[in-house]
Amino acid sequence: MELRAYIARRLLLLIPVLFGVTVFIFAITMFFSPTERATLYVTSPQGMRDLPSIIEQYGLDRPFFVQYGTWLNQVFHGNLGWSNVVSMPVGRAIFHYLPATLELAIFATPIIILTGIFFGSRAAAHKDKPVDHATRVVAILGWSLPTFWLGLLLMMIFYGYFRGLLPPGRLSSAMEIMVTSGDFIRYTRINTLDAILNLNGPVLLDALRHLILPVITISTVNVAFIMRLMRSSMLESLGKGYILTARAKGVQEKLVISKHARRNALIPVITVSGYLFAALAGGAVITETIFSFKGMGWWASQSALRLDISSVLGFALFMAVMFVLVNLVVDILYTRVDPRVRLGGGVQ
Amino acid sequence: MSSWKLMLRQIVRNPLSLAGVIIIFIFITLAIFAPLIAPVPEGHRDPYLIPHDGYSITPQPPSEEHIFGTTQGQYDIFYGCIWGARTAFRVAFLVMAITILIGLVLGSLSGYFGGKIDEVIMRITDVFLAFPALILAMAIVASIGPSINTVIIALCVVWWPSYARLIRGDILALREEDYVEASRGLGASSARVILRHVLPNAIYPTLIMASLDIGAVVLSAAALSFLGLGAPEGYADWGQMTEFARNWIVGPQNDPLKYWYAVITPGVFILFFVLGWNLLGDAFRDIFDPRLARR
Amino acid sequence: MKDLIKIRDLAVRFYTYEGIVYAIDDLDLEIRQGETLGIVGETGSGKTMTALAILRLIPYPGKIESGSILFFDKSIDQELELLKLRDDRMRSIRGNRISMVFQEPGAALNPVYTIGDQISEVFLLHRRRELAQRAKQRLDSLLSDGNGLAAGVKRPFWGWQRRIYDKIAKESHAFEPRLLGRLPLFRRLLWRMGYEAKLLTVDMLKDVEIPDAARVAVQYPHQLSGGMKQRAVIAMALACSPELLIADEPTTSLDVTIQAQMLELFRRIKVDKGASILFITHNLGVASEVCDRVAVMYAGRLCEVAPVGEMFVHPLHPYTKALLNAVPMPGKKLETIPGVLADALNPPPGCRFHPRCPSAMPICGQERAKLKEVSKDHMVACHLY
Amino acid sequence: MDTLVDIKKLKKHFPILGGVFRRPVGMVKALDGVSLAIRRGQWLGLVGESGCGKTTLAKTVIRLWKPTSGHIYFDVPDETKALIEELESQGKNGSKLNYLLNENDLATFSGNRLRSLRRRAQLVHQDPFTSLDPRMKIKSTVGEPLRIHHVLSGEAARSAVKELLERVGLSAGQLERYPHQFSGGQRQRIAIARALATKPEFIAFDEPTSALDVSVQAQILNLLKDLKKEFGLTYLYITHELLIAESVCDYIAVMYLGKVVEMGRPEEIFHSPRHPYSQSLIAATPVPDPSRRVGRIVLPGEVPSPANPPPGCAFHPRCSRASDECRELAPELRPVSSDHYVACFHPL
Repeated sequence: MELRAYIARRLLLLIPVLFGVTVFIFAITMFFSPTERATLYVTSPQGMRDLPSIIEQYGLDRPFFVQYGTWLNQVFHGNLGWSNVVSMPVGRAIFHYLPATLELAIFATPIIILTGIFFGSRAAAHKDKPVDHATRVVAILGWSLPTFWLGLLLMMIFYGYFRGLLPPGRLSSAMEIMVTSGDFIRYTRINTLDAILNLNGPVLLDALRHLILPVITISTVNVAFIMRLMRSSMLESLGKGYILTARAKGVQEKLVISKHARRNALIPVITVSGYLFAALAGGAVITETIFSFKGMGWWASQSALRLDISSVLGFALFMAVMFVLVNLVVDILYTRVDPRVRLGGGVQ
Repeated sequence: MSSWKLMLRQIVRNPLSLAGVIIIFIFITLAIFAPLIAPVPEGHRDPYLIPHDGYSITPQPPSEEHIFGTTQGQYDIFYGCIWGARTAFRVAFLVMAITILIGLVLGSLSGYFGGKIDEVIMRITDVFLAFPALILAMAIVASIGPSINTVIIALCVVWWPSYARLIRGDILALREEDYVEASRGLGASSARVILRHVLPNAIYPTLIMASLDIGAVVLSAAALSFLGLGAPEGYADWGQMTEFARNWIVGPQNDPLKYWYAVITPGVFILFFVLGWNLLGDAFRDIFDPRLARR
Repeated sequence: MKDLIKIRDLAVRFYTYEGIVYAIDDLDLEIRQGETLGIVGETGSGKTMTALAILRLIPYPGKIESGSILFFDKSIDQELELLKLRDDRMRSIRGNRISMVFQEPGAALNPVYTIGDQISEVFLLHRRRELAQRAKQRLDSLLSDGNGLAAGVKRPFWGWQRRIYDKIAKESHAFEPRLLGRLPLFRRLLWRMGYEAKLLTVDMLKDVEIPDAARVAVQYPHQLSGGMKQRAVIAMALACSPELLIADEPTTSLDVTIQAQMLELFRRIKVDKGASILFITHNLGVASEVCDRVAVMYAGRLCEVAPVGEMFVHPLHPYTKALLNAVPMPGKKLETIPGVLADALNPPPGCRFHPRCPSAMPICGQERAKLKEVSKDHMVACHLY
Repeated sequence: MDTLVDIKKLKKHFPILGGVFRRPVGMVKALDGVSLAIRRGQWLGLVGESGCGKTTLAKTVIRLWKPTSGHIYFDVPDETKALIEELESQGKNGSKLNYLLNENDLATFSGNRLRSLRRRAQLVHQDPFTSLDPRMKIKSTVGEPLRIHHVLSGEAARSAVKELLERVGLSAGQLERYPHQFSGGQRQRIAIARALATKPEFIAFDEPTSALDVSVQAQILNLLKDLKKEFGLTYLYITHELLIAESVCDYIAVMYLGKVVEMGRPEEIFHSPRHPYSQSLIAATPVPDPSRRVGRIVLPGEVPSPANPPPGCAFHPRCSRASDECRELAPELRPVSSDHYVACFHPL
């Protein structure tokens, strides 16, 4: 019962947050002249020509909250404006570019979490031993690497020095043609997944080849982060009384670590998965830009560079909504892992 | 004070944190003596604008005249890297100072008084924290118009809520401490309790977090610059200099790594600057975080 | 009868940043079979370290510097040198032959596992063969009683399971079960041992007077009160009927009435199970309640060992006397011990109590007094005797 | 001997928040109608197990917490109290009553009135490791009350602090040190010195020795005895150790689940307890005397939660003498002999 109330409360708290997010986004548009703001309501290439009538139609010279209401109404109808950079409505652009970003995330996330947890707990279990020092150095170094610079270096080596071994982009041009031909059905627009569904080996290999560098780039910083977090939370867990109890019971050291310490140590790691989402979203902008990996991040950075405001804000709004939902899921997941939260409901 | 001595001894004893101190010290020296190390050419108006020798696009390798070579647009890499240290310090310290100030004021209001004030402040932070940080910063810079100051503003907007939250949490915990209660029991006013007992004890964890965060701030600012959303062209800024190198990662057929100097140098400066702060922050955390210190 | 535990010249040191901490210095002590031996002393006297040394669980950066701890193994009629035992042999003693109850029941239980899981673990660690035997018997009865279609279908599977359990029961390291135990999904096929362990767990919980034991077994630690948690910890320690139960301040964090229940439980355990108990406490009242013999420690050294009646009626060591006088008792003037506890980093030379001792002699500052028997069973380490 | 602190029907309830809106869904009745009088110069011992409300009582009496209802009179003449009672019994909510309450009832105090009380009544916390500000030197800690109340300043304050420290057995050379440089017993001495700084008449002690070793405990108790005699202090001493209460206090009150169940002089409470709870509490207390080992009464069950106390007499589920009356009605404190009160329908 308490759990249901907890979730209900979380859902209720979403309302003011989402309200605030939209107000904030809309407030940012107020930096612009009505003409520039008019692009927020354009839905077709023709629309770009008659901006003055749009100002008229949507009352872009009226008070803030009236305009906000009009805009919010449009947003609810899926109209986020016109993306000049890619010449399509922002709403469509989001769904056009989402699969590429998802693909990146699908490959990066397990790598980040599994490597991070594995090395983090190893470091803690062998505190002040060579493994620990090595992890520490690697983690601090990874945490300090500028993502964009790492991407450039990797490309310099694997694309430049090794003569196009791991090229930028999502697919090479030959495969691009194959994918867009009629025989290849694009179920999800996630290339690797589509290739498997179409039983197309060459496309799968090519897509994987294009994924290696972006995935390494986007993972490095976050692996370092999870590694450090896991290490310290594992150390904390290893210092607890129940670890001594487990040893006094005669549990093997390996099991003390993997069963008694790790499960407790994972609880704080789960709470940062929300952070991981934000880091991946931000990392995607940089990584996709460097590798011309045409996903949402690439689109957003191109839009930002050309001050295509409706695209940037549409992207920010979409990401904020996703982030809020991810955090909700994390909160609920948290109650599954920590029985104290699940069954709690004590005083205060 | 003996605790300072103890802290210094602990920092010096650990090779990693000592390395951090040395790196930061070197960067401070570079920033302070920038006019001596990389003199401003005569007749050059703004020292933060990198002087350039002609307008040719192709980077030139290191030579007598340009010891680190020149990057796209013939900007001197050495000059840019040295003066870039000033930019990095400016961005980092301004962002951190503003963020901590806002965080301290709102966080202590929220934490100490609770109730309605707390609820309102926390809902506002919720809104700001609902955005992935870099994306919000990007949107803000793109909206106001790119410049170094916009980057600072955007990073402050992105960063303050986590500080407000951290400080609020610390204060909530401190408010329950016996010594705070004891002070109220002696008849101390709220202002006195906050200023004499709560804030001095809350400020240390904040500073540790700040030292760990400086690297992240510099990285974010550099990333924005790299995306073309930072300093104006030619400004002494490491992120932008990396961006200049983007088109030169692949050299001609016979020498694929021909322009390495344009790619590597500014990145190394960013890496070491951030590394220095992270090493230092890590050491601070080990020293001050009582939960870790006991082991 | 042989002593269950014989500690000789035990020294434990901690190598810290500030210097070497002499946590235990040349300790000689024996625990007899079936007795409750109390160790009393103030903070830093080395009581807990003595207990952890017996289990070889001294935490980093501490080290057992020298000495020997002999454990009399009744089954082979031999004394085992615990400090020289191989790690896996030592593990098979921990929780099985020697087990421990800790001061904070809340901290001693793992918050993410149920009480039942944590107690079953002890059975699964040390009683594999017995569990397999029980599982086999249960399958035997299923095979003989099982009627109907469902039983008909399952029968071959039961037969197979029975064979596996039989192997485990005969030889716990047989190849087939070991392989099964390694494979992630197949491990589930051995669930019957876990089930048997759960049944034993519930019996164990009933044994320590937990009402509604079956329900408590599936609860998480935070759902129980402090007293119930401590009972669960005791059940965990008693699971394998150990020869020695070490209780480290088991009642300190509990209320007086709950403490009384707990002390009653310890008394019953000693009678019912015939186990020896090493009872560590700083509360002299508690020590006098449950112990047969009491050892007093100060700053890592033993001051006096005596039967409980002797100790509280005719204490010999000046520290014991002072400690007893410092306990508030109605109608008696409170007496204090001057000075502060000996610094473990720089302990005073000679007898460690001499700077605070009212009857200190010149020799006390130079030479430590050896423990000697002044009357039957009454040992004291003081130059006065 | 006149009454210094008079507590009348004091209640302190803490809300339990729950549900979707974090509204109070229940009340923890930490104090459920406590009446207690502390005479000038008395050392009153308050004993009980954890969760019985003894700490709440101490903190409410010196007004760190605001009571839910009830009166606290500090040094108020009997006539005034009688007058208030008379006016209240008439059921009138007149301005005279309000005036009298505002002038005399601590429960209504705030602001300056509360500040002036702080000079006269002090609390010493349980744990000396948490009650001293770790970042404040000892001289500032002990001198703080002097500065707050502008009692003394400059050189006079400094010498007063020095004197206080010497009085509690510390040397003046330790003024410049920080709390972590002291042992538990020394810290508790510092806390006592701080409480003495404004020369209060009344000090409440919340288990001041429970974190300390036996030998240190004896030192502190002797110090308290001397200070009381020297400054003519009145003590409210909270403890869960009956032996301490019996050997140092002049008068004892036993609490169970937010109520005082018995009070009287120590000889009477300990040798002829009348409440079954007091009796079993005394019986459960281990005494360092092996000859007294026989005939223990072990009280079954545990203390119920103060959020959900049993109806009638809160002790009845654990009481062997409970009757139907006990299950329905809550007994009031009644005198059984001079100065000995019991709240039980079937006193022993």
